[in-house]
Amino acid sequence: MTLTTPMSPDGPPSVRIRDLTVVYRTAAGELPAVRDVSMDLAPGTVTGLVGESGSGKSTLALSLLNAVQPPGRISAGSVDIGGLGDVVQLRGDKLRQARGGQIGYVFQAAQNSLNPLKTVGKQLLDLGRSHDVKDLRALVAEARDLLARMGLDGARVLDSYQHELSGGMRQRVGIMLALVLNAHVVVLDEPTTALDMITQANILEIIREIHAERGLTTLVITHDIGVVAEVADEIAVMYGGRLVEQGPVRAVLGDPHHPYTRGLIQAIPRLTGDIDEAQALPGRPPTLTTIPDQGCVFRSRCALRMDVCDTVDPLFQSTGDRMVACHAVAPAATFTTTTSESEREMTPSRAWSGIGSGRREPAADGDGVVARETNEGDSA
Amino acid sequence: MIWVVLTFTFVIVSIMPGDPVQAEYELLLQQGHSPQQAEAQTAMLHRFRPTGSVLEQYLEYMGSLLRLDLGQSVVTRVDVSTILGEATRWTVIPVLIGTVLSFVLGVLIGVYAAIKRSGKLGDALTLSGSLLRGLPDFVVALILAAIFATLWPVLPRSGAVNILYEPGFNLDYILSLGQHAILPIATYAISSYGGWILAMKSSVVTVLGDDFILAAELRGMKRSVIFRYIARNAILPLFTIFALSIAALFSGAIFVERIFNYPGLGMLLINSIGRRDITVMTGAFLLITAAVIVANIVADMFYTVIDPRVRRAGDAA
Amino acid sequence: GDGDDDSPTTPDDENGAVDETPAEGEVQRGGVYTTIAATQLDATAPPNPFFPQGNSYLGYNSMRLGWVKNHPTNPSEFYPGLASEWDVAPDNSTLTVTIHPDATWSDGTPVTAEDVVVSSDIAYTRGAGAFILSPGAAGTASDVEVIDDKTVQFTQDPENPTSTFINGIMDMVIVPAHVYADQLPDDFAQTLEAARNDDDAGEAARETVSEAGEALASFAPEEDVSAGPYVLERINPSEALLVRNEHFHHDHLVAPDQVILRNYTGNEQIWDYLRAGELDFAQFTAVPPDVVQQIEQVPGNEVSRTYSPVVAGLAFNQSYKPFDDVHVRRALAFAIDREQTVSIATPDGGTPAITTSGMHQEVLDAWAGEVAGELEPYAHDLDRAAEELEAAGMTQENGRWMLPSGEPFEVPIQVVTGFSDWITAGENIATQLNEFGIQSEILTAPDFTVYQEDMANGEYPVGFWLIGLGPSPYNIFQRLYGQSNGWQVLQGNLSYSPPGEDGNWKGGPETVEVDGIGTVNPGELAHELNTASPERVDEIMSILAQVTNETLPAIQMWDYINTQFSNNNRFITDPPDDARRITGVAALAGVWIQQGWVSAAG
Amino acid sequence: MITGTNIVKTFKQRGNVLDKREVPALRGVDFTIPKGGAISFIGESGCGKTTLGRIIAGLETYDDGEITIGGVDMSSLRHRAQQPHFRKVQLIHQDPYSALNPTRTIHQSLHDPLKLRARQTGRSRQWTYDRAEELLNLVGLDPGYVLPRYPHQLSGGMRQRVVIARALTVDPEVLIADEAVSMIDVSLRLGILSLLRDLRERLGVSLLYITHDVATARYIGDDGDMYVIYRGQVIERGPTETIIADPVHPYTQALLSAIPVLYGVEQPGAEQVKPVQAADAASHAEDGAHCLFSSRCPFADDRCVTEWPRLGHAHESLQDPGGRVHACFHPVQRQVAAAPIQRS
Amino acid sequence: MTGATVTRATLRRNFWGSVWRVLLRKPSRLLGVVLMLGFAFMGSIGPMLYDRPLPRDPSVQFASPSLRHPFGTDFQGTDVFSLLVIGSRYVLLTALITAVVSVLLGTAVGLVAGFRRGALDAVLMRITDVNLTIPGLPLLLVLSTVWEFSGAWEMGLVLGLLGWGGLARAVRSQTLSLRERGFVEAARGLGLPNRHIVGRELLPPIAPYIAMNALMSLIVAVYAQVGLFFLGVMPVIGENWGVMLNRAVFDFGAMTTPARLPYMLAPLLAILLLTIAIVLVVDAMDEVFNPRLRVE
Ligand SMILES: Nc1ncnc2c1ncn2[C@@H]1O[C@H](COP(=O)(O)OP(=O)(O)OP(=O)(O)O)[C@@H](O)[C@H]1O
Ligand SMILES: Nc1ncnc2c1ncn2[C@@H]1O[C@H](COP(=O)(O)OP(=O)(O)OP(=O)(O)O)[C@@H](O)[C@H]1O
Ligand SMILES: [Mg+2]
Ligand SMILES: [Mg+2]
Repeated sequence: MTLTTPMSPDGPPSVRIRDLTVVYRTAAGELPAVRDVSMDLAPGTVTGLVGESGSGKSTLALSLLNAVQPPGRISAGSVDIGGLGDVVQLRGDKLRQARGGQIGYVFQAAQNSLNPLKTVGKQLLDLGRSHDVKDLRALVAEARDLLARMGLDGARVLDSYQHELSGGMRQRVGIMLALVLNAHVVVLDEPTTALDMITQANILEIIREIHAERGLTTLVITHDIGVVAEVADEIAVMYGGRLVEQGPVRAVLGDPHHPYTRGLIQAIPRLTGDIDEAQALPGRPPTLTTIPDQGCVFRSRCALRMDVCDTVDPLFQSTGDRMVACHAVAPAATFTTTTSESEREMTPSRAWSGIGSGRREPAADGDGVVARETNEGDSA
Repeated sequence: MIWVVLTFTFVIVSIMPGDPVQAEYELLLQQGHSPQQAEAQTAMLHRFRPTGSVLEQYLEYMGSLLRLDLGQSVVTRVDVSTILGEATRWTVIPVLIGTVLSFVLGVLIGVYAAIKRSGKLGDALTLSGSLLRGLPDFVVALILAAIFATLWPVLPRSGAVNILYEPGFNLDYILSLGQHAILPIATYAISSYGGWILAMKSSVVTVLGDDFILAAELRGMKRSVIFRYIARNAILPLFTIFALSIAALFSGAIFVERIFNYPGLGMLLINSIGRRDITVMTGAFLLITAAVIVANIVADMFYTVIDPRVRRAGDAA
Repeated sequence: GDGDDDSPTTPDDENGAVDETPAEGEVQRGGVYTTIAATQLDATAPPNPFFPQGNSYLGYNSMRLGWVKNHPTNPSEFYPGLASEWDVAPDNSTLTVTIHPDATWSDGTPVTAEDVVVSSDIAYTRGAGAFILSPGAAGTASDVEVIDDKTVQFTQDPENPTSTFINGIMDMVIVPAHVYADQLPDDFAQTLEAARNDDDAGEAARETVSEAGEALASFAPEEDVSAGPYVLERINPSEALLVRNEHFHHDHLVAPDQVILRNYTGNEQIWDYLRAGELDFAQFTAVPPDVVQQIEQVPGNEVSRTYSPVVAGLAFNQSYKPFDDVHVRRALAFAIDREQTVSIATPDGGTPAITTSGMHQEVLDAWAGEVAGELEPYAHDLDRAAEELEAAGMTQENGRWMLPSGEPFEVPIQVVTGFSDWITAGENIATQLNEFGIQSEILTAPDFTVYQEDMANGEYPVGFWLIGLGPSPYNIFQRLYGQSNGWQVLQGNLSYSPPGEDGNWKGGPETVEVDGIGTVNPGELAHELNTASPERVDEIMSILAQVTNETLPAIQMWDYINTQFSNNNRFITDPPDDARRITGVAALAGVWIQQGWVSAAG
Repeated sequence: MITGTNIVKTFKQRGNVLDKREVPALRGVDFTIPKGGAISFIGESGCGKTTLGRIIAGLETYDDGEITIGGVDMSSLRHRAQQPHFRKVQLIHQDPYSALNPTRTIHQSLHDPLKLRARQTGRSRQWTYDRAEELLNLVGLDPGYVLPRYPHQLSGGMRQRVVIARALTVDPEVLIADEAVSMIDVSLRLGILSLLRDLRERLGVSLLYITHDVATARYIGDDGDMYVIYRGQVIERGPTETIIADPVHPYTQALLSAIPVLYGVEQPGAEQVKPVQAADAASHAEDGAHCLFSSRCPFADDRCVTEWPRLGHAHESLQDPGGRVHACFHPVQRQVAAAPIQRS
Repeated sequence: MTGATVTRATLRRNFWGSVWRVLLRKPSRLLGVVLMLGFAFMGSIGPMLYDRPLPRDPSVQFASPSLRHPFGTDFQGTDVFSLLVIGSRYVLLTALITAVVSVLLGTAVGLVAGFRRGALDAVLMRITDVNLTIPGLPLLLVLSTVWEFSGAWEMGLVLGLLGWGGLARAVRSQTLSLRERGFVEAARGLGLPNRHIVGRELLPPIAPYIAMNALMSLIVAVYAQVGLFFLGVMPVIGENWGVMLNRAVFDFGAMTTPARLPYMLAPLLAILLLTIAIVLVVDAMDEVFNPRLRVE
């Protein structure tokens, strides 16, 4: 269902993850934190990866850079990035150059992703030298541009230490450092956790815009479905180290197939509408040691549990507009379990090649309630 | 602070028993002087003993201290500041060299131990670090002396320099200085190095766990850059310990100088206690205390200079 | 005595009569002579012999009129220093000194009578020896007269003539008048005159004199001006370097070009140097036996053992029971195997005392040879010890000796940290006593100062104590029966203070009954020694020997041996036997060098 | 019932001798927690929510104002006398990881306050055991499993339940939940929230819910008042549904606009408002002279920068039957909250 | 309830199990524990095993090490090993007293200062600063001329009084950080008395730290007292490692004649082993406690 044709060198590259397994060495042996995950990030899309704490999101994200930290290691699978080849096989300088050069990573706790003893500018220069950038002046100019684009006073920020910047500013600096070398694959791990509402909205908007402007392939990791809904074209849901559902955002949110996705969405209280519709998901998420090593990982919390779930791993397979890993919603059974909700199909499934086009309902602007651009305020 | 310490010392020193003159007299007898000769030698000393009540002495002492006058030796009549000045350089220079040496070594090995912390070698290094930190400096000094001065007598175990060489900037003199200082310096270095390993290791482990290191790696920074990041951030907290460690070494100097008969402050303190040279004793003790306090202050200032978090905050004020 | 008779001689015939016409090249010259500084080196102090720490080097750059020989019987024998002749009146009342005609200061000025006068003026400010200003003090110089440029006559205060007078003058340090005279107040002679009077003016004058002394002590001459064989070149905290004084009147006898005096903070340091063969000479230090062996094995090292005028004793404070009982003291004397103690504690540093007379055996033989054989030797004899204890009313239970009160008999032995021979001996004695059934332990004072003070305060029942301080008979018994036993001289008169007062910590009886002699007042006798005629001294010495032997105010443990070390690889250090006894070890090697007994080897 | 009037709190930060900064955390806050009711405080980070919660729980002093608990004015009491009153208010911490002592078992953590309680009320030792089990059951935990364990052996959700159970040991009248679910896994959040709701119903405890997640505030107490607080000042207050549906203060509107829209299920509000500047960029050189939000407000005019609107000042300009008050000179109702997509 | 008790017993078993595992993981730690027990035995029972006075044989002064005399004999022919054992009592007892005194004081001051804060904190921290600033060893040198700390108790007390500053500071900062933790606040909110908060909530999390500190202060105490005796400022009384060192170096020429080295090396070796033992045990404790109870 996905297009995997390699892009031209200038266009956004594609990312193909195949059968990726990442294990951590623990007292109880090597346990998989990510298991048999196959996923495609189509060129030019924003994919949102959601899952609960410990479901393996960060691990998966690090795998994209072949940077899983010990005691973890990639034990199987491949990560093909357009124009780079299989990252898992990269070693040494090549790998290092790929990081930052081709793949930008915005850290989970970007608040602390800066060296406290050096100004942002100095760290930028370190970055430039590490990647053998000839023209450091141009690099600085580029960084300043990027920062200005995100509504910051570039010169001031470059001259600041980490502790002089607020959380939102640091996050933007993180994004700048991920992009300044012209990376076209960008991974953002929980870019808005620990930011407050308004800042979060602001950062999400920036991500969206820059993604569009620079022609990126973006993976946004979060545990907040709202964030994915805001920013992503495509959503992937992880649970217990597996991918359980992947598809276009609106389609998946509007009509979740996998019982976990459905439970998750239902467990979110809404701002309007009937508040009592929100339903808690029973049970609790598994940890590395309690993930069953065979059968469906979600079965213990699943309302649709069948005998087969205990023994057989559900395949992650295509059902219509998306991929799902569930015995109960397998292609044949899809409609038997979800008939009641089939009417939700109203959301138009959309091609992910179109960058941000028409995704967002245009803001009403008739009565002067115009959302001003954030960057104006900052430079004032 | 210094004042509290000072008063405390003064009180103790004042109630200290023993009379310097008597001590000197009997020692001369033991050396074979006749009683007359011994008396002639010591008669003058009687006049040098402090007089008046303890309170008067105290007030007088404090008064002269305010004028930066430490008084004169009760036994020799030489200005205490001259005596201290002479002794201090013999302590400060080896202590500093030893500290810097052990600091550099300890920091390097500490980094290594932190990086290899799950391996056998890293473990061994850490353990050796705690062992050396736990080991008293006199044990180190005695072992060194036993090896290099007794079993295999290659290094001198007394004095600071060979008197035959003309003092000044000439090779012989400097070599002789070095030869005499090796064992004290080695002792200072060895006994403080364990602390550095441990401190550096735990500091590096903390920094390694910091997100910005992983972030730098994920941005594809060069290893050397990352290493610099680690090192600089990890060393920072060590500077406060640096001050404390110098203080500890000043105490250790007492043993080291006694064992290697090195003419520094520690030796001065021991000798002046033995001779009941009250003013020198107080002066030496005061100097050591002041050194500790100053080291702390300097460390604080240094910290402010190198840590932008503190520096900029200070600027803003 | 006449100085010329005692002119320096060496066993070597070639070097005889050097005093008269010194011949060139008679000693091999050149090289660096390394020895130990007797006093603490102080790099910060001025090279001034009046500096309290004595920051000048006796025999090297600091000279006396003569060097006192430590003769067992005659305290007034000297080797010539700056004096080439000295003439003593038969009643000790005058001393005429002639300075060596060639004596010259290192800056080229000759040594004159004026220098001696200024030096004696300074000696008054130091308040010791023959130059004491207390009115009526015994053995003091009263007049100094310049006979000619090189001759000075000293007259003793006739009220209390003593034999120490001569000694005190010959022992005076001579300094150059052109350097030191300015340091004295202008009319200093008058002041000294006034100070002899026992009135307010005298008191004031004495204060002036003392103040002058204080000022002198910290006087720092710009350079070291010496009439000795060397001048001080430089000093660092651990060593002093002296170089040859070309103007020295016996310069041709002086072999080493340079002398290094090394500081030491503990005896063990000297052992180290010796083991390394680094010292050409070292004076007495307590050395453990196998360290001596080690030292002897070093090529070139030689160990010589000669008389030392000091005796180690175990002194009692008789205010403590049961040590007031002479039987108890005797029992202890029998119970302790001195041979064993000495062989363990200090086999090279002492010989076990043969008897306990308060005198060094050699002195005893010389003064009281006839009684020596009759004295109780207190040879190790546990049976007699038991008898004596029983005589003191003690009983033995389960092998432990009990006091009449039923409590165990305890003997605490006080020693001083750092005095290794005392400690080891103390430990051994304690072990022996314990084995005999007397509970005993050693206690250490942290340092000598505290020991000294506590002892004087009467805090120790039993403790080690130096006695038999020769060579003067007066000194020997002053130590036992002087102030520490209650007798002290106040304004020339002897007075007695009961135990516990005025420094009487020994608490011995004021008079004792001695078999065959009767009632004796040892304090008075000891005092009398200072002025007594030689015959009377003989008599007193034998009485006091007997008194001491019977009453045992202290058990004599061992006579010190003056163990000296030399190394003949670089220099041959070979003084005549009695020159090894020169009083005040500080002077030793320096005196030998100037007398020509040291020559460079090979 | 707890009421607060004009609560003022200013933190004095001591940098060094020269540098004494004052951080106004609360600038005269009024509130009422009705018996058995629920109110919520929302606002962005650093606006003073936690400070307020701690003050109400008696864990922090306040500089000015008045708090009455059950009609008793706290400021008239000495510290010791205040304690029993403040004990009726229990704070549930945001971080369940630090809220339990890692070295003590759940059993120990629960029994200490229970023993105290037993001593005060003269109950037996057995009662404490029974009560502990009862409370754990109440919060939906298995006592046999939980009691002997150490906190690190429990999941975040379980820990938060234990924390709630512990708060209940002293039979509180008010629970203050300060971001009580923000550190809990998404799928478990609702469980805790419904537990709180449940407790309110079953035990009649009042709830003060502090959050920046407006939707959860609505879940907890859609029948109570919502307080929107900005830099220590309550700038809008009213029934929860009213505030969400028709906010009038631009800040409230910005806050609601920022809430992510679940596209596919919801559609964004029509009149979303975005602040002009980020909070950290706005100048803080102010005080009392103008509207605190004016520098970020897209609608600010001259009046906003010369006068300080107090809560309720602008009352007359707006008919507000629902009891809503606000602090804006130019209140305009805007529909900013996302609305569910109407099915069919 | 029974279910709970059973589980608690299991947990406790698990704790000891984990201790055992930690020890087994590195045999060196086991060695440390064995050595520690050995020293405890040596200090407590050891001296009782010898008849006093110790047998001596003046004919074998300073014998070299042999099977009969593992460290040779001393100047009177007494077995050095027996001297070492007898000397351990004073050293270890003093160290123990020092550790107890300094830990009690340091913990108390740190807890009170950290918990109370305010003026009391300021005063206590000033005192702590003074305590930390005064250089201990020089002070001890000076003090030893005034007082004779002849007994283990006096010595331990003085060393303890001098050495609590570091712990007090550390405990205070830990207390301050714990104080910010929810559980302390919760305990306050629940109306639990301060006594309870300090004793039950604050103390347990820092207890392992204090325990390790106590062990390390044992080393420091051994160091200080042996050092004082070694320097000779303390009365050199027979039964103590420091005295042995002092005599060896300053009286017996251990540094001059290699033959006498054993007499010096014996106490050095004892100190070395004690240090090793403590370091190894602390290392093990670190691992037992830290992953579970790490306060930070
Ligand atoms: N260093 C490690 N050692 C052992 N296990 C690890 C390690 N790092 C992560 N894990 C385990 O791997 C699993 C996945 O972790 P990961 O960090 O990828 O989760 P996540 O989805 O990013 O969670 P979060 O939302 O908390 O960031 C978790 O169960 C975690 O416990
Ligand atoms: N102990 C304190 N000392 C100094 N300032 C403080 C202190 N506690 C809080 N503040 C300041 O008071 C203001 C309000 O803080 P508070 O923690 O109440 O905010 P909040 O609304 O709870 O924020 P968040 O959403 O981040 O939890 C902030 O500016 C904060 O920096
Ligand atoms: Mg993560
Ligand atoms: Mg808060």
